[in-house]
Amino acid sequence: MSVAEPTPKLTRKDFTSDQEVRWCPGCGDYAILAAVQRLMPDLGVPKEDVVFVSGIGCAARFPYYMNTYGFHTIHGRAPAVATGIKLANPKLDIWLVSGDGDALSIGGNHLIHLLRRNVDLQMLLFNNQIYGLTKGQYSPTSVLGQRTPSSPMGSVDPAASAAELALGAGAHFVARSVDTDLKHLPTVLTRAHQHRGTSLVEIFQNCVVFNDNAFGHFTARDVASERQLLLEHGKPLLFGAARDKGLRVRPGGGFQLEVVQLGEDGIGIDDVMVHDETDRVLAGALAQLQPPAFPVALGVLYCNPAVTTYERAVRDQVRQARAERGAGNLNALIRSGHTWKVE
Amino acid sequence: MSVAEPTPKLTRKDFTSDQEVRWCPGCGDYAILAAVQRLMPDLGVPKEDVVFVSGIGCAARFPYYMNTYGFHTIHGRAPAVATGIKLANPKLDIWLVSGDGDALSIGGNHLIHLLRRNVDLQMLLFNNQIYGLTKGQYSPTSVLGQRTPSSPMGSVDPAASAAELALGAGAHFVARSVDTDLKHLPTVLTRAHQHRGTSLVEIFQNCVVFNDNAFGHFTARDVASERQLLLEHGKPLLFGAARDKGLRVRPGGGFQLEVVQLGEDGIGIDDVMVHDETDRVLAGALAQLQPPAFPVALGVLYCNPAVTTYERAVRDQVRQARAERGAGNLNALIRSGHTWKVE
Amino acid sequence: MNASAPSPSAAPGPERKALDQVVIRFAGDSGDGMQITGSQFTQTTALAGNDLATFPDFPAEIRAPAGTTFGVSAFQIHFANHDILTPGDAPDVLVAMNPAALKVNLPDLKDHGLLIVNTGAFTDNNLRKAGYTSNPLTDQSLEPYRLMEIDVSKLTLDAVQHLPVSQKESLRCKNFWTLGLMYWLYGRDTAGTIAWLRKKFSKRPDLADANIAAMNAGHAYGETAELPSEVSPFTIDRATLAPGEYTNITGSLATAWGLATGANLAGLELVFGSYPITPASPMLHTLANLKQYGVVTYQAEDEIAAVCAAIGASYAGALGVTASSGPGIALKMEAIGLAISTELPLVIVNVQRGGPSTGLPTKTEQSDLLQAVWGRNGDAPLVVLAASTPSDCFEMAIEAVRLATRYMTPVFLLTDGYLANGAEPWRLPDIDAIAPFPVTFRTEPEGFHPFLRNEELARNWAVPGTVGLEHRIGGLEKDYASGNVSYDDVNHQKMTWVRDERIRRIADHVPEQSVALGEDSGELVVVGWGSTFGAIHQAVKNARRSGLPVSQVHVRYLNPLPRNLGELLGRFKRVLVPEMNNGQLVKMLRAEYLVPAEGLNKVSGKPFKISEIEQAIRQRLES
Amino acid sequence: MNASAPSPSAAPGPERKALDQVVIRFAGDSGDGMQITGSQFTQTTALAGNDLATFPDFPAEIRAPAGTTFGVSAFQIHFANHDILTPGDAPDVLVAMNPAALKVNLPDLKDHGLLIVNTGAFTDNNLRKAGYTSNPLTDQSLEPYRLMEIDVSKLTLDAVQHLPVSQKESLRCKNFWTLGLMYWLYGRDTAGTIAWLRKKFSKRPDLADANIAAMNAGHAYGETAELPSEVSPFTIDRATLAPGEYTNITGSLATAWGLATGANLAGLELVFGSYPITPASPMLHTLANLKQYGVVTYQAEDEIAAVCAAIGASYAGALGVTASSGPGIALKMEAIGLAISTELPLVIVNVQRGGPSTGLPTKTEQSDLLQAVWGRNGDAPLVVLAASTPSDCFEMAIEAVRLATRYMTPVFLLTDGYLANGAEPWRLPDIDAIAPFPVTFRTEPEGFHPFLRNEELARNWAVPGTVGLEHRIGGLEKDYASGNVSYDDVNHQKMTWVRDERIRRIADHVPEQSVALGEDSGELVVVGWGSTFGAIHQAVKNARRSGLPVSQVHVRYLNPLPRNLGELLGRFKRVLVPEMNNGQLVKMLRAEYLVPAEGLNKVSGKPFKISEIEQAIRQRLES
Ligand SMILES: Cc1ncc(C[n+]2csc(CCOP(=O)(O)OP(=O)(O)O)c2C)c(N)n1
Ligand SMILES: Cc1ncc(C[n+]2csc(CCOP(=O)(O)OP(=O)(O)O)c2C)c(N)n1
Ligand code: SF4
Ligand code: SF4
Ligand SMILES: [Mg+2]
Ligand SMILES: [Mg+2]
Repeated sequence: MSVAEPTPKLTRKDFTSDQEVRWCPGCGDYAILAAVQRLMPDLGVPKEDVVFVSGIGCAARFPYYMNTYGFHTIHGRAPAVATGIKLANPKLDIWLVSGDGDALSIGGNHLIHLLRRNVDLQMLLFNNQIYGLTKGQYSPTSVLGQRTPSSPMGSVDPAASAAELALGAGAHFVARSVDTDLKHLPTVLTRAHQHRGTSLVEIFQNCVVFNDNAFGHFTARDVASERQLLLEHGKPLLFGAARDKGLRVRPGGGFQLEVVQLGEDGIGIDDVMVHDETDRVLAGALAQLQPPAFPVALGVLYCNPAVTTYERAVRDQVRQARAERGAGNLNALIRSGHTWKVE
Repeated sequence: MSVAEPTPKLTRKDFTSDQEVRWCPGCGDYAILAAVQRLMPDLGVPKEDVVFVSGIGCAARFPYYMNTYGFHTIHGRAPAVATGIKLANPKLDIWLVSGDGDALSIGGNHLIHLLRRNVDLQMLLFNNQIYGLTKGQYSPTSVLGQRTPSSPMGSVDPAASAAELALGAGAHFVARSVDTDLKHLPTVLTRAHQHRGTSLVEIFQNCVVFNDNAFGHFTARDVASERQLLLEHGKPLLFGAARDKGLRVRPGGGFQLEVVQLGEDGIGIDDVMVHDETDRVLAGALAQLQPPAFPVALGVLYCNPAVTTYERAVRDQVRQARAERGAGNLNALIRSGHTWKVE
Repeated sequence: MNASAPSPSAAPGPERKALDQVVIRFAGDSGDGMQITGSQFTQTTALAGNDLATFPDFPAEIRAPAGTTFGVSAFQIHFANHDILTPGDAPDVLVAMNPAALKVNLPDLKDHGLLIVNTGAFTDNNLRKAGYTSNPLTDQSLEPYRLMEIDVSKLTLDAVQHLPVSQKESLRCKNFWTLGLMYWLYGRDTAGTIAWLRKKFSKRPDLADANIAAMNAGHAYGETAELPSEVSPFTIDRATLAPGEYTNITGSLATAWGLATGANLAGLELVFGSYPITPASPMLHTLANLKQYGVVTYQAEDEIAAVCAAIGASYAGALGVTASSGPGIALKMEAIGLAISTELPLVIVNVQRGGPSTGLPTKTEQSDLLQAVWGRNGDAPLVVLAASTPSDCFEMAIEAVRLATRYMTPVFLLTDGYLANGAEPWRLPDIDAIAPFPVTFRTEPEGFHPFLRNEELARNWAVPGTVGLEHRIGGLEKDYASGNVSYDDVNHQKMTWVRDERIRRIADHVPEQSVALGEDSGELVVVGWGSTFGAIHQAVKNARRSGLPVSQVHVRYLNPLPRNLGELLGRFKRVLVPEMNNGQLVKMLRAEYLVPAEGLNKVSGKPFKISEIEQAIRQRLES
Repeated sequence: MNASAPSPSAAPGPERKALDQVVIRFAGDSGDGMQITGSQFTQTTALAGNDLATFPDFPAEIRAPAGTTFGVSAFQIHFANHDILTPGDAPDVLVAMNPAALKVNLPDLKDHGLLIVNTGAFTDNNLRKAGYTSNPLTDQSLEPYRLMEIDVSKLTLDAVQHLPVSQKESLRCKNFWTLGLMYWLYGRDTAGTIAWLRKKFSKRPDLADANIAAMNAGHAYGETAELPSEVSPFTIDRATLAPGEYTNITGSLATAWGLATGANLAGLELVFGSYPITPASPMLHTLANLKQYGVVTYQAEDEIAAVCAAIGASYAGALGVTASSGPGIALKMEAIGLAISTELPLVIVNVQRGGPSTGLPTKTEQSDLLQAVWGRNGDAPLVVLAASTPSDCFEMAIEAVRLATRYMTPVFLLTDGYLANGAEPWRLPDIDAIAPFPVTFRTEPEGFHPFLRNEELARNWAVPGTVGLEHRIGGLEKDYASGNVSYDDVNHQKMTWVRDERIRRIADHVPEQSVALGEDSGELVVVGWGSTFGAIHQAVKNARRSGLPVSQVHVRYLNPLPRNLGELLGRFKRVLVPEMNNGQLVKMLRAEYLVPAEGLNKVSGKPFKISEIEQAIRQRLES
């Protein structure tokens, strides 16, 4: 659809809409918006080919602030709308933006089917472990026992893990990052954009009003290096300020990971497991890691592109049908059954 | 609710309703119905405390044939209705019956949230890899490329795995069996019933009309022992007619399983991995196994009961509230804010 | 609709009695192949040049247990040497393949009607399953009818015994034996069905042979057997029809083809998002085969995803269409609100079925009209159309696409199970002669905003990929002047007005309401909508023939209603509104025009009989 | 509703001017705490014995950026020495905490109204953000008003500077400074608010101190500052009210309490399935705290699961209730069809908000009436009730439970954002004096089937766990005589009739329609429903005072409509139907009674002004 013209390199401003941003001061959404606006020019996609699609929630206001095409749909349904957009025009570069409630509560079914079908788009899941826009009820990712207006004695719903669910649903790309991590987030987003198929990026996002500091226990500057496992494909699973801690499979036959201290008990770097982002079982094990016993795995947990994407497979059949049967002729179509003539 | 009376041991007939069964002759649903009706007396639950809840589909007609309480609800929503039933009366013994379309397509979201919340009930997922009642369209579990009325050139949707999805959703009990396996199915159902929390049992069920023999490649008598891995907790992962094949973790650090031949290359029984049904990562790996390279894992893939169940946690809070605040007095309640008197 | 064709090779045999019309019902077990029998007979009848209408009626179960009454499947066909519009009130001929089929269908058979019974299925066991305490074949209860007892099962086995097919497969051929007999009875040629069988069983020629052998045997039986004296073979002349090429079409097929044609006329690709449901699924199946026509079908995870994908597709510049029935339509309402709010084209086909809830999935009903018009949160107006006959589904589907794209609005197209499954001869139009209505997307950035409107209040359609028109839309209220989110009170009032007015004004651009039959004023007008057209038409015709002052008005545009409708109805003393629901259009007409319209309501899962409407007309005019 | 209370400790100071009533609007940034200011003022006013009504109005964003017009939050209170029913058409006093608040709210201020402006916020930046090109404080544009310019920001900082709170926290106290001033102006006691602050900030006593200091400073400012000559402090006598105990109640609270009370009267536990949505969530929050009252709340994954869980709970013998707004209600329709088909009790509370689609989440509207009555697939009748005032929500919630359990039917209870958030004094009933309506479950196996009915056509309720009553229900059509699945045509007709008739007959057991004001026949009747009660009542009262022949009828039972309603309306020459929608009840009345009712429609997200209705009345009677 886009008119082919050599586009001059765009800037962040080109991707900034004229609408005033309406999030609470201090909200993590601002940092993510800035990161995305800054990143877009580097991705080199003409901005008329970019579409941000969202559901409902604070996060879902995101499209209004991007000077691209945008569709603020209804609660939980952005994956379905985006699938339709992509089917109609596979050339568009689609970014889904969704909150933990939008994506995992009301929209859970569309999410798992999107991942299974592997529609080529990036889905950014802003996980603030709370319903922001409706004023602070617990969400599917809220920690068990969280007290909120709808769970005054503590929530009794065990928390969902977006990454584990995605892997179980058949996702081909699962990654995680942190709203204010100016270095890490763009890298992960770039990887997500490169991946052909549905790329799920869970972004831990601080809701300063209703769930402030929910991620401080692993994002705060003083603990980050001890509590974050920054994944890199082909590199050992090391963490700690001195990068002297690692993960390995607990000896004895099972599938459990354990933390080891390099240099202790004769443990060397070779004992540490190496990250293989194409290993789905490993990705599942990494997704399960929880502080304080383990660090939180960030970065690309899993990336294993499928042979094709959903919309390509659909379009391939259209092409094949055209090739085999020729472009359709409607007059012939309606005459394709038994017909007879009356003179 | 049930009147306490010493119940004489019931028989299959007691659990058979007076309604004529309306499935196609030869449908796998008959075998499952018979297995369940035969099993019920052994479970020892008074039949007035048993409720079968279903959605819509061929499978979902199940409740009509059980002489217990039954609710044939709407497409995909049985988990939600069942949750409400259980919240209202936790004493009831609830069996959900659902098809692959009902549970994994339209009902996917309720399924994952049911599993996450861990409502105490048994969910039987009759997977025939097809939409039976609507005449044979492909379902989320249909194999990629399957030709059906709605996918004349082959479906382009990669198949979902019920077990993997369930594990990703946070399930505490995941098992599999086969419709006509008269020995295996009741054992698995009994385990499911014993488990406190949501027990998901995927039953491979033959739709003789629209997807005949979809599971023959591992259920047919002549291949079954080579293609089925019957799991037993604490026992080595052996299969084959001579039980001379096993699974182990591929040496080299990753998380991949491989098939080994006992007696070859010095492989002995000790090299074979032992099934640990409390290991979630292992369960995920087992769920992924696919013929022809691997056998299909049947039996209890995962069983790791949570501390509590959803309805118990809810009811505990009610009890706690009553204990702390006393039984509610409505006259006091409406006077609990600022009030004033007019004489 | 009407048809006539080159006369078939006349069957030999005894003198044939000429008839004007016949209604035949084939009834048997779900597994007996009655639907195939019926549609083959239909095909052949169409080729023989009769006008016809059909009514398939089958259970919700795929293959209910053999022999039970709830497992009975039936197919009724009405054919004539003149224009007909309904499958007939009551069969002249009933073919009952087993006791259950007899039990369920006999009450409908005309007195002295021809009853053909497969005695081979009248076993004690089958009689018991059907709930007979005594055998109707022997207890005189069938005396009012002209009974032909034939052991079709045995005769079929005899006919195919020389062929290499199993006993089970042989028995399955008995519907073709019956078909053969009926072909002989009505002087039909078997050639078409033979060709069809050869094609269908191209991979199992043995089965083709067996079925053909059975059919030939049935045909031969008619020629040679001693028929009861009262049974003689018939002939029915072809109907005189407008010249042209005809095909026999179901509403499902016509709707699917109409949508594809509409998208083509609009110059758009069609993205059809759907989730299987009875009786809407056949449209999905048809469209899934039309990829080379620029049709993409998407079997979504549920109805919500289906409609949302259609909305997404429209946003991206294709024509988004979704279809469903009953509970599936209810699920789409929230998202349809989004399409209304974002003013995107969208066609929603509702193949209505018996409700409420899961209701009667395979039965017909018209009970979703008010839901279509008003069943959303907020003031959420859209266009509602209804098709009147199977072939009208084609026209109305095109009209739905035209209105959706021209006015940037969701359009509900209401059909029903009866239209979808029923068939009639359709004179094939020349697609190239239909005026196209190509969509013009906005491309000019100057002065653009997404909710800029033309004189018809339709907003401009700017699709992603267009340079310089980057914009955001959504379900929050929008500022009239900029399209940006607005919570302003005056603006909301204005936008509510615009949404409503845009739809209202469409009445200025669609045909005024015509009178289908009779004068445009008088004592009584019968106002219908949807699939009741045929029954009402025939009833009004009958009543007029006997001199009663009654007219017929049939509404295809239900929202907005035709602008002259109120005035037209006002010229009649009484307004009678037959509907297959508990009274829905009647409410709309009363509310809109304050006319004292009365309902005639049938909610039984079955279409109206002509006589039911005729009787109501007589009652009104004679009271 | 009415209230009067022991007079507060009169404030010292200058002579106070006695007033009958005042309307004050507090307006500021979302972060300025205007809702808290408003509700504290409300609380104190209630304790002072005035009658009152409030109208909070806030943006959909949690904390929209400071200084923008769309981030403005407002709270209007109307209080008087007599009966009042609305928050007032136009404020007498406007408190504007910043330029944006001034910009948005000034158009509503009465001519010569008192305008209090926080000059501290009138920075260039804020003026620009509000879209002012010149400073209204200096450009004479405020001349029509009595302007009080106060640098509230600075005075607040001064007042709390001695306290150990940060600058940011200090500034946040400015709403309490303003509140102090207003308390002084209207002679109110600050004690209640002081107590409230101490409690609220029990863990941050420093913040309590700061807010109290700010409030005292504002109060003192009134006493000491030189007020403009035209501004004098006021006093408003208490209203004379029925004796009793009163509390100030919002519709949300009243509905939640009413549901809990209803369940208690029915002898059932309440299972409340809900998914958060504005403006329905406060009910969930309230009920989540009532566990000791036999209330279980369930925050489901979506609205569909919420209503399904409620249905499951009813099936199991509890009272299933669900609540939502806007798009959330649309999503529930399919499942409500199941409850209709299975004839289970269910209460659905719809706190209506601006539509269509996501619409105006925090604004009020009445546009879901037709959806409630007709918005499902199939003929799917249920009971629809509407509450008229915040405290009426309590009564109607009980009534909803009563009807649901007695007639085994889903009941829609319609409220709206205005009722839910608005507050009024409520004379507390004695719960023990309300007649209970205990449910009797079926326990007798003899002759039982699940769809066995009593003389009111309600089926018997047999709950799992009961010995000998094992049975199956579902959404397929059921046989009238056995409750088993049936696809029979005659049976479906009968069941459709039963479902409809059962609901219709409820009209025989609910109060007949009364006339709220005026004669029961005449020139003009104004017919309303829901939250428009107060505005219509006052408008009709005003019109009648000036001698106009107009009456008021307010409908609380919307389906079935009261059995005398048609006859009643027929006795009036004209029927005017004001609604906060594009015309919905008016359609129902016209359809049902063929009365030439005309609509008066306001769809702006804001409630009617009395004057708007009054003017319409005058127009009708003078034309
Ligand atoms: C159908 C529907 N149900 C409920 C809502 C109300 N609602 C709006 S946003 C939201 C949840 C927001 O949470 P999340 O998705 O985590 O986004 P956040 O605000 O935290 O960014 C809800 C329940 C709605 N708009 N539509
Ligand atoms: C809301 C809704 N959508 C669609 C349908 C139609 N429908 C009935 S059963 C079914 C799928 C059946 O497949 P599955 O759950 O696998 O059950 P099976 O028939 O194979 O046992 C569908 C799509 C429906 N009844 N309701
Ligand atoms: S409520 Fe929370 S998530 Fe929403 S804008 Fe405010 S800080 Fe951000
Ligand atoms: S269609 Fe398939 S699943 Fe359904 S009853 Fe028949 S054989 Fe069983
Ligand atoms: Mg969130
Ligand atoms: Mg299935």
